[in-house]
Amino acid sequence: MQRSKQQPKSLWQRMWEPKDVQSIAPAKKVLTYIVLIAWTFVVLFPLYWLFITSFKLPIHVSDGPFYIPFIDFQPSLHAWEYIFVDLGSDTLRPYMNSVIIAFISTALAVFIGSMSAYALTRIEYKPKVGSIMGFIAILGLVVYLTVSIKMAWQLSLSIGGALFLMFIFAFNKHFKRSLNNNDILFWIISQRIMPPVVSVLPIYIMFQQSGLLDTHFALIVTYMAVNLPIAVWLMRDFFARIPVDLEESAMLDGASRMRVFLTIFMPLAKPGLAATTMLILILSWNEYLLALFLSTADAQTMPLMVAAQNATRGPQWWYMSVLIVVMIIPVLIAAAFMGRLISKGQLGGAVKG
Amino acid sequence: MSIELKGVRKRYGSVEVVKGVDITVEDGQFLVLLGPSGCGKTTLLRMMAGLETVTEGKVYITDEDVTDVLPKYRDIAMVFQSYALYPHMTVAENIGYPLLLRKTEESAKQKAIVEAAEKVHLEPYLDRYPRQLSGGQRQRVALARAMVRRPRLFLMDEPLSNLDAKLRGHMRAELKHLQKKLGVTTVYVTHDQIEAMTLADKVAVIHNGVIQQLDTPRNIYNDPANLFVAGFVGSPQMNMIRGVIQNGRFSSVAADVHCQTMQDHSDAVMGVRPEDLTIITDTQSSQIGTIKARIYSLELTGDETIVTCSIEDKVEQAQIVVRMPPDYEEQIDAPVEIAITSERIFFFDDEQGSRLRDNSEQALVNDTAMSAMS
Amino acid sequence: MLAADKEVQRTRAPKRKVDFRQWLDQEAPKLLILPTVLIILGLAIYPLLLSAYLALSRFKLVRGGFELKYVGFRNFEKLISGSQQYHFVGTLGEILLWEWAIISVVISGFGYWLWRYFSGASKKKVTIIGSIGRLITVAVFSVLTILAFTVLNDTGRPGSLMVTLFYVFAGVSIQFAIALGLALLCAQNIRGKNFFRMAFFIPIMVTPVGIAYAFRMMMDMSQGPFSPVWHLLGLGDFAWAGDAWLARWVVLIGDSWQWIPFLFMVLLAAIENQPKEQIEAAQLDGASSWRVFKDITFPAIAPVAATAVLIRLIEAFKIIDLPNILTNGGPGIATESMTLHSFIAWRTQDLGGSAAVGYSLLFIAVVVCVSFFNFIGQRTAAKGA
Amino acid sequence: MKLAKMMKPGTLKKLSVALATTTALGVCATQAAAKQYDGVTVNVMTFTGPQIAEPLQRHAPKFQEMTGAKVNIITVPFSDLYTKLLTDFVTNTNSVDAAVFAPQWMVDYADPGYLENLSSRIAKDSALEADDISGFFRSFSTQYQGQPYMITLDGDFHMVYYRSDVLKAAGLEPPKTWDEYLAVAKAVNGQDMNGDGKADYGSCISKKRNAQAYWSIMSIAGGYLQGKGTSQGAFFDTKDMKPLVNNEAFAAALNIYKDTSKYAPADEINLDVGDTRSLFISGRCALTLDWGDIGTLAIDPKSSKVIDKVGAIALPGSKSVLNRETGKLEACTATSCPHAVGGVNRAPYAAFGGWSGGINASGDVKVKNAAYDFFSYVSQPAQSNADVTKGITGFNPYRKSQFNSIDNWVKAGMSEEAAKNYLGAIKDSLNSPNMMLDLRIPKNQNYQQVVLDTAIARFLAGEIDVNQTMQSIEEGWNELNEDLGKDDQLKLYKATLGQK
Repeated sequence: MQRSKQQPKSLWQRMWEPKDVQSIAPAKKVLTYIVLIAWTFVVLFPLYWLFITSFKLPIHVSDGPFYIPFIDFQPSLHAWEYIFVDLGSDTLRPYMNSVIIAFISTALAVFIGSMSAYALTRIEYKPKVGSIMGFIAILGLVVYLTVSIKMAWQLSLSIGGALFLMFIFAFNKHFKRSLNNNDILFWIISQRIMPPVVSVLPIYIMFQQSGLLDTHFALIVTYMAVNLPIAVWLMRDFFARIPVDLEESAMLDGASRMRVFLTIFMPLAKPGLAATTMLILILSWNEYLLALFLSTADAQTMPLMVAAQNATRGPQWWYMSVLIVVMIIPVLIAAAFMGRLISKGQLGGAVKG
Repeated sequence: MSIELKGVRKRYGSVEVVKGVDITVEDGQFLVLLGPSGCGKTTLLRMMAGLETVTEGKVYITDEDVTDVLPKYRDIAMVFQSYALYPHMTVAENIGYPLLLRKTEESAKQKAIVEAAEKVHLEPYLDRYPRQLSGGQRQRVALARAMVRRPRLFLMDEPLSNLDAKLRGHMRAELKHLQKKLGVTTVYVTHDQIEAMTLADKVAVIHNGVIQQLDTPRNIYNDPANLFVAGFVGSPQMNMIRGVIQNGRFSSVAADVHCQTMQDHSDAVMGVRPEDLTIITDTQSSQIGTIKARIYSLELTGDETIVTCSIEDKVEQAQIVVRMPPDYEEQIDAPVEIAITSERIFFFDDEQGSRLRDNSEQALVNDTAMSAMS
Repeated sequence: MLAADKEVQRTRAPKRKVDFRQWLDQEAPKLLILPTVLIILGLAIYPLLLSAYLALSRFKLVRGGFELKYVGFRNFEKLISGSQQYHFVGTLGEILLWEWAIISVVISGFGYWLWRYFSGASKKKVTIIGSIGRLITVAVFSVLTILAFTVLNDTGRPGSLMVTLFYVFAGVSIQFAIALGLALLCAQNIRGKNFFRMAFFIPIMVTPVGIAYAFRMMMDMSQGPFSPVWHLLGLGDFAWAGDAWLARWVVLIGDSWQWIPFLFMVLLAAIENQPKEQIEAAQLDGASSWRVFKDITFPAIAPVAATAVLIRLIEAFKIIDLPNILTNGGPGIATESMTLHSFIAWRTQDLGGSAAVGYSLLFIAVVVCVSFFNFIGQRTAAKGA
Repeated sequence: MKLAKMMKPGTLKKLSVALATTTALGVCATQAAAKQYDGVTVNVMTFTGPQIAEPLQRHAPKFQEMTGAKVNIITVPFSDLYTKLLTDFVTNTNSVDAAVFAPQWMVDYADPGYLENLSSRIAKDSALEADDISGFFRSFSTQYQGQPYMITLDGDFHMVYYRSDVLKAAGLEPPKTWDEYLAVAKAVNGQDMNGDGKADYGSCISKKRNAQAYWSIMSIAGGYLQGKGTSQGAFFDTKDMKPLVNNEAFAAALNIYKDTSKYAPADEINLDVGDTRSLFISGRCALTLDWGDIGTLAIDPKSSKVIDKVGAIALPGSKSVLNRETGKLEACTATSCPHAVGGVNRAPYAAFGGWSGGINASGDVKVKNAAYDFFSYVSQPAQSNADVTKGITGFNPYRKSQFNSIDNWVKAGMSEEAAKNYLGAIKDSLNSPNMMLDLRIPKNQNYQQVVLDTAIARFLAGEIDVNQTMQSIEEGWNELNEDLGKDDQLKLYKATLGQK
């Protein structure tokens, strides 16, 4: 076969073609850096602006824009003072609430979610369509009884429970169709699609009835519930990649399922756990709508504090900035800590379809 | 097309993995780079492909300096250890991908795909996805993909190592057949010396980034250049016994061997292949030399029995392996006497690993090397 | 050795007497999944049913409490054809001839897809669930297509439904494109990779409420940090907040700023997870970097990308903080998403209306997400496995 | 520290002798009850400050010292306060014992019986000096169906503020009609009003959706809609509950409202009342429409650049008024506008009605008493007279004594002239026989914050024209009337206007 000798490269070619495989073409490299640095600016500039705004006096904001402290404007600690000295415990309380609620609910969601994820990867479930339909019908009946007939919820719930048990034993045999693990999984994840506005009032009433409104417990349970689907979904993919031999050998050695899960699966899925934890932590740390309704004073969280800085006197940018800046810190620390556990590529593996 | 490496070196930071290699592969030749893992053989191959930069030295393909040429311009096909098949493409699409990139006309492309598939017996599987194929079939897809565009050069990076033993033997034959039929220059990397011996026109044994010996398989086996080559090539391994050469005799704790032409050497290693040994009864004797040993284990392979014996060495307990007829039987721990049956004994320097030769032998080696080249 | 094994057996034997433990182990399959099922039933299904009831009733305060009056589908009628039509569906405009042409092309496309399924041309088994699912998908997407043309032309105006779909589809595609681009750049062998990776991840950690306020500052044309730029461009006295589409884009920019990091991290990880040899093989075959991306990298990361996009889709439907704080849904109702619509109705005790909007959102989100999951997610997963 | 400053004897000395004695009495009265409230905790909810919440938080420790009752101030964002309270009441959660909220919302809370009727307590409470509270607040704003449910803590009135220096320099008079308002805005628009070299604006009115912008349109429309005195009402025809929003008068108001945008910042449509306030006090606007807050904010040296450059007037009016029979706008006559001055019919709008405290009816008697005493304490002249002069409190004057004691204001940093002008504008509004009352019928939030606000927002955004806007409001209001029972609503509407 006839092949021409290599042509001398033009300048254009040399710019767009790498010298060798290990390097990047000069023009491409320049472009890459331009884009990456530009995006770094896009990402960091709003944060920088928040940061310096927290040191600005109102007059600096309304006369603005001022960019560089000490040169453009004389920074002042007034906003930090207001938030941490004047408000003092009024800032600290929501802050601690946020920390407690976000971290505990995340830990619970990840643990319970992992448990179910493990079960869904290793155990085959066959829930009967009939019993599910029956259950939903009975739940509907309970709702109807409570809301429409104004029956006490305890009573209607027990009626529903009794009916369901009767139903299970009496009719379940007649339903042949059953669902599989994928159906269960999709059912779980579909719960995440529901906008919180739809469910917040019933949840409010539930906690109000049980006297748990405005407690850490209420928020922890609710956050755990809304984030559970994500935990199940992500963890399932991690577990699916752990070889079956491992647990089989452990089970032959006499370990119980729970033990296998705790001592084999959890440690092996550490990177996945870290990635999932991070995502859920971020979601619960920043949640606003549910917190708004389920907390009044004692359990108020930080996003409410931030939102509240928009008063009738106009948004208090300086106070707000302080709060936003201090709100990022715990998540950053958590991210740095988790980051060490998340080895390269684990998050990608986590969401493998 | 020939490929030539001149003084090629590769450094990663301060670690040098290829330390000045010169190789020439003639047109149509099948060269195998043989060496243990980590010896730099894959790096060498990747430098030929252009997938690694060359720190120092030059790479020529048919006299054209391609040292700084990107892989895509080198017109090389490579088969990877993992096959690197595209999982989202069917077998046909995988094979046809190089042609797609060359914008080959559709009908010609289809023809070429079918032809390539025929050569590796894959016609029934053209519509399947790689995950639906067995290991051997995947391997053949990778081969077909490499062949389909008739490259100047085939590079293969341990292509058979993921296959089971039986399939490996089969594929080896196929590979050799195809390479000869197509006549494409091929460089093949492996750590398996049987593959090297069976496939190669020439073998380059590499260790620590340096070519230890570049020769025909026959010469590599019959005339290893040094202790490393001698030990690496051959299965079961060559037996090594440490001792002293003195007055035309090699003596060790358990061994006593004649070697009239050798000069005296105080730290010598004697190498002898298992097939050149036999266990003798008290009544027999050896012209060349004997070794005293005890039976350690017996392994019947079918056509022969591999006998492992333990001996006293100069330094430590050692083992030597003897090939015996399949009907040979003996108790474990029984003391035996092993006779050397052939003149094919090699001596090395224990420290340097270099071959110890006498003058006449030296001349002989040169002669055979010359004849092999021509 | 054998004796020792027996020892082990013997020491283990008494364990069997601990019935509770054994029962626990036997029932482990159920116990493992029970907490999740109970929590979801209690905090998702039960509220959902209660809300369903709300959506069908009118909430009214009366002396000594409140009253829920069953009104059937009146709340939905109000949204779709009644007094809230402009708000939810949008102001319907006239569809021009050429628009009809596009609509009919799109719908016949859906029709062809259905036909392929039912005629067996797509080589898929025809099942009842599959048929119903496809019929619903086609119906919903056809209606949405017609609606898009009706409300997005000069004579019509989009309501919260179409605005939400704009945020979802435009938002997710833009975010995906940018995240993919950044991930590809970051996956290269460049210095400072780790710095970029870390920096790009930060926005997702900022609370959405905070992001919304930060972007209000950013987008302030007169006192914001970029005001000199706007002045220079002669736009100093220009207001994005007064223009419906600009305001929507500003909301989208804020949303993208927050969510690109998520997609970026996932895609970057997927790219780096990809076997290097596949790329090298393609390079040897003479593929340009674009071809490598198009033919090798993208198909390889597609399953991961599909799942990430699905997660993103789910969250995108719930967008509320940004439009709420940036514009309060204004100008007019231009930036109002369905969740915000629902929230505003909720805030003024129109609980029925609020639940009705929420349910409509749930329905559309489920159809879109399930369609995506089944018809795109599955396909990429099947090919990429 | 702040408390000490506030209680400085100097402040008290300046007060009239009569006031001083009654204050002392009030403190004594509450002190006598000290033992009674030991161990009582009162949770008071309001929106996140510093406005409103700040004075409450500041007074709470002192109150505890005197009475033993611990007062917790719980704050939630303004936009969520209404729902938060309602949900708390409706679900019987009762985590809130008392709240400071907009009196307009009282209708929805008082009607189902969630709020405590305060009439007997007020009657017994001499320290509150209820008579000193301006009649509007005392007998309209805090009452529902003739019964008081709240205690006024803040006086709120929509007024027009102008930059006295800018208008003077341009040789312009403060506007008396809305047409003049536009003319003034046009004349000064584009001038540099704060010396930063940038062009400033003729008018800034908060027009952001889902905020407090819906009050503004009614402030403008008032003068066109209501001519025959307060009891005529400006929202519905008292004959048949027909909304007064689809006629020439409302169209005129809409046009004025939209035209003000021509002389306003480009993003006015996205400014809420906080934004326009900070624009005005940083000297960037010549005119604005706002509550009493600007008066005190403008004298705050920390943020204001317009100290002593601000004037206030009661809302401008119109020279023609709506004929409700024909829906046409007709020139003012003695019969159609009996209260017109110089041919101009003004209808000062008592928008919002001032933040007031209400008490949860289902609480413990002791808690309710303590909550009442706390509100009373904050409202007593000794506390409130100083509070209303400070911008940060968000409290605006509502007591007769506050309007009369100029000294107090001068002390706070206003020039005497400015104080007279500011207080005069409020007094003018309060005393106007044609004052326009707020909508106080059930679900008024839906009428105003949902239907009216949305339609106005769409109108400003150019989504719909004047006629469509009016139609949409009319339809929305009619729909609500139908839903809630037109006759019931009419009855309640007439009751709030004092009609039988």
